[in-house]
Amino acid sequence: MTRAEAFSEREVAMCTVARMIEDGRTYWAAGGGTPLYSVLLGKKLYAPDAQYITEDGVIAPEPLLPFEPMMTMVASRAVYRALSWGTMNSAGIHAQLGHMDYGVLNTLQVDQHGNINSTVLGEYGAENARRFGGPGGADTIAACCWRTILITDQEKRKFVREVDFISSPGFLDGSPGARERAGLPRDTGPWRVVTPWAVYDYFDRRLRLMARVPWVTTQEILDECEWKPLVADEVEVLEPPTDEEILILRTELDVRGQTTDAAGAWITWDGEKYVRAG
Amino acid sequence: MTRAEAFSEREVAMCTVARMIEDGRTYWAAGGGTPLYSVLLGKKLYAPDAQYITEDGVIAPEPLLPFEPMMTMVASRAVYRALSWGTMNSAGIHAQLGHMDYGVLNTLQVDQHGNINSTVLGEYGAENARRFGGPGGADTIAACCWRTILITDQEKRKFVREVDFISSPGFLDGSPGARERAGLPRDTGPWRVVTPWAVYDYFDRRLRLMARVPWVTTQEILDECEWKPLVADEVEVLEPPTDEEILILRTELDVRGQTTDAAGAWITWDGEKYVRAG
Amino acid sequence: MTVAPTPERPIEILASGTGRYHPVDPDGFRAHIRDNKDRSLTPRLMTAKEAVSRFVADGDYLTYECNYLMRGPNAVIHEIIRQQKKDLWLAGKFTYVDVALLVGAGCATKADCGFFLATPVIQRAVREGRLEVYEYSNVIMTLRLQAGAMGVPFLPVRSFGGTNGFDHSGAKLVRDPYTGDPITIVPALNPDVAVIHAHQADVYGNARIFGTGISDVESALASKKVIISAEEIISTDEIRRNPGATSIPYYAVDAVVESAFGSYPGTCPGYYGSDPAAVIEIFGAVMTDKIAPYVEKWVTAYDTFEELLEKQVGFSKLMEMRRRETAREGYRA
Amino acid sequence: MTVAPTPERPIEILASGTGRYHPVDPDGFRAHIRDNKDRSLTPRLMTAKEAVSRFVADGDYLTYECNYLMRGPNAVIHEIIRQQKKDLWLAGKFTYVDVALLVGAGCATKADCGFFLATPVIQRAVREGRLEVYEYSNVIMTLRLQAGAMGVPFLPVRSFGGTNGFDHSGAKLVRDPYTGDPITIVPALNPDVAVIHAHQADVYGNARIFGTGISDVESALASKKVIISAEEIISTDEIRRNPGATSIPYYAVDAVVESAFGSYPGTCPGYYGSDPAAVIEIFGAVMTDKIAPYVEKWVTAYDTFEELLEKQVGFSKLMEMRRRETAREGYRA
Repeated sequence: MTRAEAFSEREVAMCTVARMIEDGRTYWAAGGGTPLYSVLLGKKLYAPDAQYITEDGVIAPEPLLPFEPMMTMVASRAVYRALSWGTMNSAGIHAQLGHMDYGVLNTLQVDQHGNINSTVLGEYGAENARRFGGPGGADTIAACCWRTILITDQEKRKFVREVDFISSPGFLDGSPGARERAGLPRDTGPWRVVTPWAVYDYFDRRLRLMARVPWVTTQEILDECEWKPLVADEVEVLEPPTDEEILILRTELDVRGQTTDAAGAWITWDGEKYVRAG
Repeated sequence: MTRAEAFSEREVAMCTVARMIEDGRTYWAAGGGTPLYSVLLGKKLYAPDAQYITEDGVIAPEPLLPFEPMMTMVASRAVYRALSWGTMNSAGIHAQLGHMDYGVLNTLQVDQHGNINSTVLGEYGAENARRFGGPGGADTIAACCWRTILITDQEKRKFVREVDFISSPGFLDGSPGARERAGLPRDTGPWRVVTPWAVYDYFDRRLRLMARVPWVTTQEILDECEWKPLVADEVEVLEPPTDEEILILRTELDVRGQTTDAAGAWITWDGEKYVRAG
Repeated sequence: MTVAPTPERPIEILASGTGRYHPVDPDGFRAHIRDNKDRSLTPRLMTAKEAVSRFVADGDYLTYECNYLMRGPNAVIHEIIRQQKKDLWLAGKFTYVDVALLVGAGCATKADCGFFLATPVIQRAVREGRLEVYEYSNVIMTLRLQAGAMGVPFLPVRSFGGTNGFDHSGAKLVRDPYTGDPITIVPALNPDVAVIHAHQADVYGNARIFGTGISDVESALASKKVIISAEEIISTDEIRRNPGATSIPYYAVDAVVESAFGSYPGTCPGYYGSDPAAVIEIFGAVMTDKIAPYVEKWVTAYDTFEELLEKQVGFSKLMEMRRRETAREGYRA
Repeated sequence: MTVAPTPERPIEILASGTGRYHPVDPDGFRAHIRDNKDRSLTPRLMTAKEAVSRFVADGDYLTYECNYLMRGPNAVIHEIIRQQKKDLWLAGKFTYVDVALLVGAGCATKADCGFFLATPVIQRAVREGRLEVYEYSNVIMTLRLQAGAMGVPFLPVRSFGGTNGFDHSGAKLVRDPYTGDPITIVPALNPDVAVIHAHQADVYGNARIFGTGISDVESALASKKVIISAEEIISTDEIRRNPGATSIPYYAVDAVVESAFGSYPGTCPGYYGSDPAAVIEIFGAVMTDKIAPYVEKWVTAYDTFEELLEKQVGFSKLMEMRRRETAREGYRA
């Protein structure tokens, strides 16, 4: 597989997540954007026997792509040839039972313990607070899947010490057993955070930088974290996207570039190295 | 409608219940015996817009009669042309929500407060105790329907002061609010008890004889009650079964006489009066 | 009942949310069902105008399925706006533009939040205290409806604990008497009125919904008043032909509204696709704070939803939407 | 989480049943699912012999749907008797002869009672302490399964309170923190193994059940090990053709057993009627205490259920049962 020579930052993040997808695992994907496309890309290229469940409970569809604008759930193309249709409660209940290996979701803000904020920036209820859409399905995904993969952009304001509002649970205050004390299922929690620049895991329930793309340095990444995460002794360097990955993303999945062009810089190969044009 | 001149005691009880069936009400019938046939008879003759739900949640079927032996639920003839199929939980939940006007059931033993025993005769757990099948659906029918109609035989041992075991709730200890204190839905409870000889209602949550068939006296009825019920000032005299009722019972409903011949004496018209041959 | 032989420790309440929630009253709900639902097979077919004037009251708690873009009961939602219903409390789960639309149209002053677009009109209404928002999640909202649909006061759940949403909700963290572990319980939700768009219904309200959904059955069973709009009115004989296809039984339903293309501009899976241009128009309208002109152009300019379809959308556009929806398997009984 | 501002009164426990119940452990159940259920699309088609030897262990809590006479998983039940499984704990709900049969065959020593025929063998076993019975009702049993199928430790219910069954059960009467009224809660039931007969299934366990049922879906989701026997094995393409017809998803299923006429002598609605003579024979056998000869004649005399159908029932009787079942509408996808 040859390395791609021009791609967007969002495309990088989706390719990174796609490579984490494993055969024989279930993936509960929030909404219909980057989480869904990442899982589909991984399924097409690396893990044909990975199975995904839509936020609203559709089990293992073979969607008719592309979708009409916004029609990423409920619509017949999105639920096509599923093994079973469902409801919000069937999805939530199967997750409560432990059938969901991985949750894949994105967010506005994440903190050192993997707590997720999609409700408000600023102090809840304050004059100047800015309200957002709310957790949607993410709260149950983050609570009940065995492991969660969080996708976000690498921006200072997104990586904070403590989120302004815990919409969906990470390791809460980070103490051992905090999730269990809050009534959440045992042995669950955050697993990875993926940005266009980096991959994070958790050490002692605290966010840790574990890998970076070749075209940014560890320092550049840390500069884009308001609260500094732990840093692994060896920060692995990620392989750039391949032509094959990018081709599938653009021609089969996100053909309108709704998620890929939506934001972020462009990365190109100048003959010697990858260059990021912000 | 001409009075029938020969019929069994069980047939009398079913005709009596059939005449209580009202249009526009829902009837949750326990099992497939006398409760079901009584409701069907009432629907055919007196209340075409009465609707019934089978114990296992089938809504308003138009059953293909007669049934194969024992095949009174689940089987396709029993659930034929329903408005909706269901499950045990859908039935129980609709009842919890208050959609069931009347419950119709039969029992082994009933007490002065309408409590129902279908579990054990004798002291629970004792050497000489005799075990029976258990409440089945009757507990939820007696708990959650707005009113319950109980069908049983007129035998001393069936009418007791206190049942040996409360399998399904009546007015419990008979005190005001006893059902509510036990977590049961407000304003529900026993409404009628029907035997081949008599109809009982409740006064201050205590069983009261309100009507009798012409061929037995109030005293004979009381003689067949181990614990004496209250007696209404006016004990109404019931109309005997009609030819039409008996014909439908025998030719359309219980064609094998499974419920009608099962037990009880035979009543015949001797030209002047009805005579009971025990 | 025998009290437990060894006196038992009571169930500790470890934490409680302090958010306001729609009152929990299972017995009161039962009494409403007994006194107001029609268990007879009497036709309840009526216009959206009649259904909304009879069954949607100012101040009602309103839930709708699924949303404006996906099998939404849009004909009825338009009528609610047209009749200028006031002070509604919305179940804002799995929804995008609807909450902004109803707040912008002056119909809603409260919303439980699972997910809805926090558009400028929402931001402003919250800031100015014209909209109160209580915090849940999509699944917690549908589980609250499930509790309401079971006639019980609460349900235990495995998510929501530990969040700040919990703090601003009606949830409680208690010690489970069976395991001794902490478990979250959430209050049942019994909306005053549910509005649901089905593929088919008979005149009594026996309704068939094909494909996926969010909480159609839960909302229908949990709500005091239920309005079903349907693409097609079918015979009760057809309902009886396949009782397994009935999603909602007649006795839970108060009104049936015939509403072909009732989910326009959204899709009704198996029947028609969306109108992408009109979908983007409503999105743009709510995101750019142009709700008033949208309502004027699409809602109040017409007496009925059908008139909107007739005069503004037109037959060939509707047929094109139907043509674009080629999926049929699984969308019929 | 903020603790409630005004310190709250704990939830009073007003009464507790003292009956033994299958342990409640939602997190342990989740761990079992994670470690033992196969989320990959790997065929799990096997014989009843293999399914029972792999997935039914002595001492297991066993639930089956519906019962021996009505779409019962009789091929698997026969195999359980043939393999002389011991000390089973049965979910005795909505069932007639099955409990007596399994007790009489020496396989079961405990039963939760919703309803089952209390035959002479049951009377004797209870008297002699070889069978323990715990008291519930049909709906309370299926609601316990519903709790188990939701992954929660208990459910509130509106029946069962005030009965003596309550006293001999795992139920509790508590004060609802939302209404202040007493409410009964019942412990979740997560059986070790569920045995369910479906009309159709693919090799992965995606199963279709047509018509009515008791608690097929609840039992499948609530149980640690799930054996589906099916009248027909169909392709996964056929499953995908109509996803709305899938009753049970593959990832809940451990074994799929092809079993045409697997409910004999009972009916499989839409496929075949019952064998009235054989139905009356099993009834007679359990009521007149002739279980041993019945088991010998109908079960242990054969290596497989198919052999029983071949040698004792025969093709023309089976075809006659199929002919007698004329209902088809609603019994196909």
